[in-house]
Amino acid sequence: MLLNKDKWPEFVGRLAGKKLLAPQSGGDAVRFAPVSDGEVPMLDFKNTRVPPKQALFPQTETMYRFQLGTEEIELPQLDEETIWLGVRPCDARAMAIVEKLFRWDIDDPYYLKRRELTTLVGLACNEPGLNCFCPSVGGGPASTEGLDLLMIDLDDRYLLEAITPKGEALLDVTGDLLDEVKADAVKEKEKVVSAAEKKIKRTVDTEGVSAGLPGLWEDPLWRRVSAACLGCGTCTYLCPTCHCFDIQDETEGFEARRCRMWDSCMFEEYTVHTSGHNPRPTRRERTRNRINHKYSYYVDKFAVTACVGCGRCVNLCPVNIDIIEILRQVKEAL
Amino acid sequence: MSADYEPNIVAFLCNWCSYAGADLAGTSRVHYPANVQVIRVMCSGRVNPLYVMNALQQGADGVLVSGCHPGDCHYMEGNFRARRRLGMLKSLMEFVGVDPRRFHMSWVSASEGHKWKEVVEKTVEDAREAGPFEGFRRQQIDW
Amino acid sequence: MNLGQLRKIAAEVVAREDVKYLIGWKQGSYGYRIAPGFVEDAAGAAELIFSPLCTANLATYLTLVEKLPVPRGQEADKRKVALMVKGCDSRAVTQLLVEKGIHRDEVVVIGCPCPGMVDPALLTEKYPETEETVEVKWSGDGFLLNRSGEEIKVPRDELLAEKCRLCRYPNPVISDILLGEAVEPWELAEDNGVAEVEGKDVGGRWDYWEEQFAKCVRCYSCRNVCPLCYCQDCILDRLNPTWVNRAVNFSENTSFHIARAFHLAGRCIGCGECERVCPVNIPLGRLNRKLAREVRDKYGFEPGVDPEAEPFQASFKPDDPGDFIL
Amino acid sequence: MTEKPKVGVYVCHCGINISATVDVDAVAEYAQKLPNVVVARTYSYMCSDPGQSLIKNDIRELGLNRVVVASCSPRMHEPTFRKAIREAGINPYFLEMTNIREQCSWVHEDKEEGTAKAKKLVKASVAKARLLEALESKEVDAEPAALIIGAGIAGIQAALDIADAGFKVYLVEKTPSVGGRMAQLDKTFPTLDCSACILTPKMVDCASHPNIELMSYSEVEKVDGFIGNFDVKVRKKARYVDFGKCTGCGDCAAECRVKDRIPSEFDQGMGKRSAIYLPFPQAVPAKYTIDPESCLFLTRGKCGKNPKCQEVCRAEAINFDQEDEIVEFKVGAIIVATGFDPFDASRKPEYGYADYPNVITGMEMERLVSASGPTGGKVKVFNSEEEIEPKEIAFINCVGSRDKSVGNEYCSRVCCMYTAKQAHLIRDKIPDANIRVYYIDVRAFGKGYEEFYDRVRRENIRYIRGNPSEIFKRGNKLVVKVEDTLTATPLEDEVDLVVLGVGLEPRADMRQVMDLLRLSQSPDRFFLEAHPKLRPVDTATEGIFLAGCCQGPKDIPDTVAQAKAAASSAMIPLARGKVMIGAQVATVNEATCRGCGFCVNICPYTAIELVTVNRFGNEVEVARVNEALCKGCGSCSAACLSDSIQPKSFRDRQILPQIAALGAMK
Amino acid sequence: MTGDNPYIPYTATVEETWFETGGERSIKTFKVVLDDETVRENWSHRPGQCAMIGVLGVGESMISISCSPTEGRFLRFSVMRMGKVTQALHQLEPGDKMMVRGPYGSSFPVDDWHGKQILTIGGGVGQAPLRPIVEYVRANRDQYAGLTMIYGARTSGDLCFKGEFEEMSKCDDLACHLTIDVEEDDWSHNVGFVPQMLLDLNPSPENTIVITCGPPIMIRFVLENLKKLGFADEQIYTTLENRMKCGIGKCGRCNVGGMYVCKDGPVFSYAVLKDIPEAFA
Ligand SMILES: Cc1cc2nc3c(=O)[nH]c(=O)nc-3n(C[C@H](O)[C@H](O)[C@H](O)COP(=O)(O)OP(=O)(O)OC[C@H]3O[C@@H](n4cnc5c(N)ncnc54)[C@H](O)[C@@H]3O)c2cc1C
Ligand SMILES: Cc1cc2nc3c(=O)[nH]c(=O)nc-3n(C[C@H](O)[C@H](O)[C@H](O)COP(=O)(O)OP(=O)(O)OC[C@H]3O[C@@H](n4cnc5c(N)ncnc54)[C@H](O)[C@@H]3O)c2cc1C
Ligand code: SF4
Ligand code: SF4
Ligand code: SF4
Ligand code: SF4
Ligand code: SF4
Ligand code: SF4
Repeated sequence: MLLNKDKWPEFVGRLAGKKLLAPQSGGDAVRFAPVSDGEVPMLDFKNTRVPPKQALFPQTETMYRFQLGTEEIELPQLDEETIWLGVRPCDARAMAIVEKLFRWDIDDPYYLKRRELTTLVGLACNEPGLNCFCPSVGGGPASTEGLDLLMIDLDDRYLLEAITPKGEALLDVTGDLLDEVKADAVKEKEKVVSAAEKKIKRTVDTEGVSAGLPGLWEDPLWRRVSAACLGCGTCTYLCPTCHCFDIQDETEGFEARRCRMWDSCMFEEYTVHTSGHNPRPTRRERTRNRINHKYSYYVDKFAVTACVGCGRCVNLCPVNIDIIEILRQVKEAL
Repeated sequence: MSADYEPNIVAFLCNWCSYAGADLAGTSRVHYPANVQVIRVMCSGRVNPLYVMNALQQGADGVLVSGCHPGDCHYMEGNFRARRRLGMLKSLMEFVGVDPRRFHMSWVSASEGHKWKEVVEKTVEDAREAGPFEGFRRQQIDW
Repeated sequence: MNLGQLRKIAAEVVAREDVKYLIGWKQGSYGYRIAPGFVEDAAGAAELIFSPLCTANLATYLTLVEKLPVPRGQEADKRKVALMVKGCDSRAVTQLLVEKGIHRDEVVVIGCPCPGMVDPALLTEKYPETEETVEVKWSGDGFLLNRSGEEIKVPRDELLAEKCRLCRYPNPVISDILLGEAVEPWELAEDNGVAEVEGKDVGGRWDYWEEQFAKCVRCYSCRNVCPLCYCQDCILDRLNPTWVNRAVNFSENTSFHIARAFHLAGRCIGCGECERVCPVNIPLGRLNRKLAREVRDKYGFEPGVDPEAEPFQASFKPDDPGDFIL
Repeated sequence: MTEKPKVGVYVCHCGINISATVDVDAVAEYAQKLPNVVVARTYSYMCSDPGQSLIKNDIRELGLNRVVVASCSPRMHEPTFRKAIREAGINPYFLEMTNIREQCSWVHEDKEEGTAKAKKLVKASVAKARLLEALESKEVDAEPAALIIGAGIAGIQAALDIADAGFKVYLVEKTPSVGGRMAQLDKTFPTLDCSACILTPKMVDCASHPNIELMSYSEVEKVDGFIGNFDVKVRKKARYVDFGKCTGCGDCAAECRVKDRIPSEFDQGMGKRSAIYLPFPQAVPAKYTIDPESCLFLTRGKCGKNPKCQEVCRAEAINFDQEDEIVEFKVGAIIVATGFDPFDASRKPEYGYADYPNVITGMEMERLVSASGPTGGKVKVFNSEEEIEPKEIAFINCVGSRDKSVGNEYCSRVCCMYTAKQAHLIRDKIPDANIRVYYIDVRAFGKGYEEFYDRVRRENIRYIRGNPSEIFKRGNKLVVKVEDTLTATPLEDEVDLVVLGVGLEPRADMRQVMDLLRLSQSPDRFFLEAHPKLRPVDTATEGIFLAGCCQGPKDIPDTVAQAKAAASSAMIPLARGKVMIGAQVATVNEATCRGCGFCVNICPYTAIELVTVNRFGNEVEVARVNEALCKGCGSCSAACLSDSIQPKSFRDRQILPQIAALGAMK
Repeated sequence: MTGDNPYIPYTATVEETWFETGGERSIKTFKVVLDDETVRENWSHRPGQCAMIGVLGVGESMISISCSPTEGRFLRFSVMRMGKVTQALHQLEPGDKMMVRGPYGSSFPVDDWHGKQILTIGGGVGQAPLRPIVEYVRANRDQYAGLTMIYGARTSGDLCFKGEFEEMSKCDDLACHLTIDVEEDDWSHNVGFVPQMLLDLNPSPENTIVITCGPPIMIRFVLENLKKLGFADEQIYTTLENRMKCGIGKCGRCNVGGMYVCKDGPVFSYAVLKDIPEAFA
């Protein structure tokens, strides 16, 4: 369906009643924030610093509450339906990829419940960022995986493609604002998408990486690429596919909760045994694990790379540890 | 802010001067508001400035740290050290937007029961004016 | 500075028996990026550069090395680390010496007098980053960009990094080898950032920081990059006792930032790294600079200039200000 | 702490002292519900025997391992309850007291408010009590011996007192003889006793006392350890004279090739001595010493054909091969009595001390009037070339004291009086002299001092109030330029002799002693006492005491009084034979300590040092606390960024829950 | 959601506790019974599996279940006091509540081992996951050819389950070999390190399965020595103890290479483990 941009405010208005989040620029860093009633978010940004993985995997999630001294456990209410507007295809793909893990073997109730309650409305990238390399890892600027609805900006109108019933439901409630898609729009879409793909410059050939990584276990490249690492959480916290978490009990007087929060395999403490022994004692092992996890272990387990090429870790690593560059070096070493 | 709002104040007192001064206020039956709860430490120098932050976060509306007058410290210089640290903390908190009326420091000697009363009154009054400090509360968050 | 000289000296230094490696700056993987370079041989030395993009403070690596258990019968490697420093970085080294984070005989300090760095954010805003590497140089009273062969001259004021506008020590305060000529310190700019916050009333300041702190994802980059945050076990993510819960929300974030800023009072040397690395652009420098100014104005103390100084937080003067005391 | 905390809470009525304003039953009822609380009770007087028994029974019967007593101030009864629970078999430090009397019932009127506050306080106490740890105070043996550094009158007196009490004393004196400054004095105010007459017997006693090991011409090199257990290392400097053989006959000095060429320290450089010398006739020990700096043989390797002294010494005591000797011993207490230096008058160039021979200091005057002095007690000065007996004599007070320009703001306390004394002595020797004293204020505060001052003034000695601005030479006379501030008249006073009433200053080499013993200075640069009023002879370090002028200027009576005080304080651990090491001390978590040394700088008792430890093959520095020195103030802890050093019983992990308890409930 | 929320623990009551060893890092054993009857009936674990046990308000720790399902409808945990959680656990006394979720992880394939000779080699608290095998084999004696146990610790005070060995040594086809690192008075068993004792006993690899568990350094040398004795990788089993939070393969930190110790482990055959580079880091 097509939505004329002048009807955009009305379209957004129709979504009222559910919690709506969209990218907004706070200072110079764009981030997802709740849209208040009557506000019309403009989707004129590249991508948010912090990925929308928080939609399904909040940075801190209360798993359950209890009173100290009792064993009665109370679960949090998870029932608010939310719509995330303007999710980039890579980030949506990431959510689909992570979902595989949260569904594997034992279901993770929190992630899946949130997925159920959340409608992800995507926006294809007409202007990919400098470090976007989604095509190298199986995605693309208009990829639909993980989305409920995809919007493609065709200058004066949006092309809306429902991917799931949830997406269709959205089109239903806004049907009167939409026009049928005609051939020109389809053509235009193709043009826009292929133009976008062409704008992606920093690509890397990942062929054979997954199979080859185990053989590079002791390769000197790991020391080289990790020497400058600060061991901060930037690359992992901001990565849409990173999903590790820590579980902690927090108390306040007699009130307490058990909650989980993002954790990062780049932190030294992450793997330290209580005895003080650390199986990944230096940044070399930690960096190696991060790359292996994304490009090898995850592929082995779920047949998909746990990197969607969003480029965040490249953009934001304070010391220019550049996954694209690492992959190039891996390729070279193969 | 409700009219009958009673601020909750946590005070850190050094064992040798201020705690003794507060005891003296008691022995002299000096009356003062009941809003101040005292935590006894050996020296005002023991007070980690982050206690102040922590107390505010954990539900205090005001914090008081009190020690011996300069030169009277039982451990010679603990109060000088407290003064520097807490002075810095005060500047920082003000800069971050914590109402300066929420944090006070005082010198109260073992013979100053009356001064203790005044300090308590001032601290309570200031915290009352500043109002409940809900913004920073730990238990309020995402619970 | 003459790159040839830099590389030659670097090669000489790494060739020394008693030097483990040298840490300097090298061209990054694309665009304006600069990467820390760990140089062990002449080939590595040939990659070193010093340009207006070398903002990173490499002193942090002095304390970041993991000390792995040394196998029985072996000796710990006690060779020195050579480090390239700008003025601000050298203050970090000095402060580390004061705090015994390192010892003088463990480092070879290669000083680079610094005419001022470019603010990468301002730069990309004006001249968007490209996948090709871009060379930036000092040229007269400004910066010279070489973008795909095209030379662009930009006046210094347009791009100068904030920390450099406020820098009092463009020349290294400590060094074993000094590269090039000392630069003339320049006139200090007003600290508009701090002034902006100070201009607000107490409530306004709280609102301002609430907005900022709420953004924080607690990636700990700001702490990890800080050359003076080198505790083995930082209290900000310690569990027993817990000062700051690991939950990420405004309340805990505020504690985190108050504690971090406080820990750096009288220690922060103003290299601006925390602010640079923050992925969500929290103006952390304002907190640190505010405290640094208090420390300077009220206590007459400047960290990181005298390796023999008593640490600010571990000293006092009988006449320290006490006007706030009841 | 592995066991599960089982807390008993005991709320005291204190008659009606508490129960009138606090509903104690409600508090106990509330406490009963707190986590880990096994029992909560009230009683009319908790501190009474039945009250204590209540607690003790519960400990035995209910297996309590933590006790919270909510009653009066811990400053009152903490020891009582500690003792009680120890008797019942649990560690005395498993006690937490809640002050609901002095800081609650007595200061609040409203019973509801009082009760609410008491509940909160109890809650906080329970929160902390759960986390208390068992502590042991240790007792260690104390060495029954004392070290005294400096053998002026202070050191001598302290040594005699301690030795008389039956303890061993090591008395270490830097110079070849004991006696200090007092030995240089002629007569002493206000009684005008002859200094030598009252001092010499004490000096001799000192040398002959069986309990005193006198080490003259020696210096302390190193002191380690803590009260009761100091390890001391002393360097006995080579005298080049065999101590056992020398009879003190003096033949050597009489024959020395540089005889009468070396300025005598004792005579303030006005008299001369040989390279081998006895500092003064009454010196103790009466043994000769070769000054290695002026001895020809020792400096040039050659003294005539053979060193003269060696030739003449019939006892064959001269031994040029002698070397410094190091002796080590252990003591339980240390007294520092290193005295003072007179102010160096050349630091006030306007008085021309360095330029004019007839401008002298009070110290020089002492030697000049002394019958054993360089002039045999005749007061004469060089006025340019000729030696004259001065008739016009001016004294100037407060030279180098009460003077910011030289950094000495303090009053030296003896100058007014010794000036008066010297004026009097001169009046005796030169009855027709014209004597005036320029002063700012006259301070005659001691016993008999004002009377003495009055007497001197009546001896036709003029006191002119004014602080001379300059002294210069006019012909054969010195001109003192001054304004008489009482009459506001500027004066130019022509005199033959100016005596500068120089003040007292810390010893030039006191830094060494400070480093040796890790002592501190007060703003006047003398050694800092632990408390200016209540512990004036103690230092911050337990077991180290101060006596005499090293702590601040004082006269002989005060010096002796302080020496006796220091002696009696030092004897406490020696007499007990044991010292207690506090239990509530700081400890370091070496795993997290980053070795920054902040704590080392902070600890006022120098209880912390950095040590190098091996962490899996890597050398790292960490802080370590000497428990015997630590007083548990916790100041170190508040400065430790990584929270690695913590005072026991006041650890962060004990205090933070207390804060949480007080904050959480409104 | 409670029912199918895998993060929600069951409550259990501590029935009995005792200390196996003393000292700073003491080991305390808990015998606990799940409170809910259905849960108790449905609970089934196999030797080698573990459970997340904890105290509400403090946290959870992964602990091996140190009893065999054949012993009865209760659970046993032997917990070494290490940090925050284990300290809180140590404070539990009979009657107190413990939170338990599980059982988690892989188990020893005891049913595939029928007819074989079983050799367990344990060190310190590493005996905890081995004990269920011993008990299981004892309960199903007829199905196994025999059992040899080698168990060592630094001192006799550091040996777990001491009381049980006496009884065990009485069974004729169960061999129980104890060793401690250094000589002690009143010690009648072997003195020396576990790997050396293994060499000394010189067990035949034939028809034998070896299970070893203990500190990393011991495991390393035991593996070396087993090779020397001619054991094949497939005959050797061990367990790993990586740090973990969720226990169900979500939280990420326990991986060795592509394996999650909580799901694919903690029991691994050496044949699998030897190719995982991180396993012996
Ligand atoms: C000019 C003048 C006149 C005075 N007249 C009077 C008077 O009439 N009446 C009166 O009451 N007071 C008088 N006083 C004051 C009197 O001199 C002092 O009170 C007294 O001498 C102080 O004794 P003390 O033992 O403290 O110090 P000191 O006499 O200075 O003795 C200190 C001793 O310690 C030794 N020593 C120093 N450092 C070391 C070291 N590192 N190791 C070993 N030994 C060391 C010194 O060699 C010396 O022997 C006068 C003072 C002056 C300056
Ligand atoms: C499969 C398996 C079986 C185990 N079996 C036993 C056993 O039978 N007996 C026994 O005494 N110990 C066993 N352990 C080790 C035990 O889990 C840790 O000693 C314990 O978690 C330490 O927790 P703590 O809170 O006391 O320590 P802290 O250091 O305070 O730990 C803090 C947090 O880190 C986590 N953590 C730290 N180290 C580990 C670790 N090694 N594994 C998991 N989480 C960790 C804890 O969950 C806790 O929340 C086993 C571990 C695993 C993985
Ligand atoms: S790779 Fe970069 S972002 Fe990631 S931890 Fe290292 S320094 Fe931080
Ligand atoms: S690894 Fe980097 S590029 Fe890949 S998805 Fe994560 S943040 Fe994006
Ligand atoms: S770098 Fe920024 S986001 Fe990360 S912890 Fe620091 S302030 Fe927070
Ligand atoms: S924030 Fe404080 S505790 Fe943490 S690393 Fe920095 S200085 Fe150390
Ligand atoms: S202050 Fe703390 S970190 Fe620094 S040396 Fe002392 S104990 Fe160690
Ligand atoms: S507690 Fe006080 S006395 Fe003890 S080591 Fe710390 S600073 Fe020194």
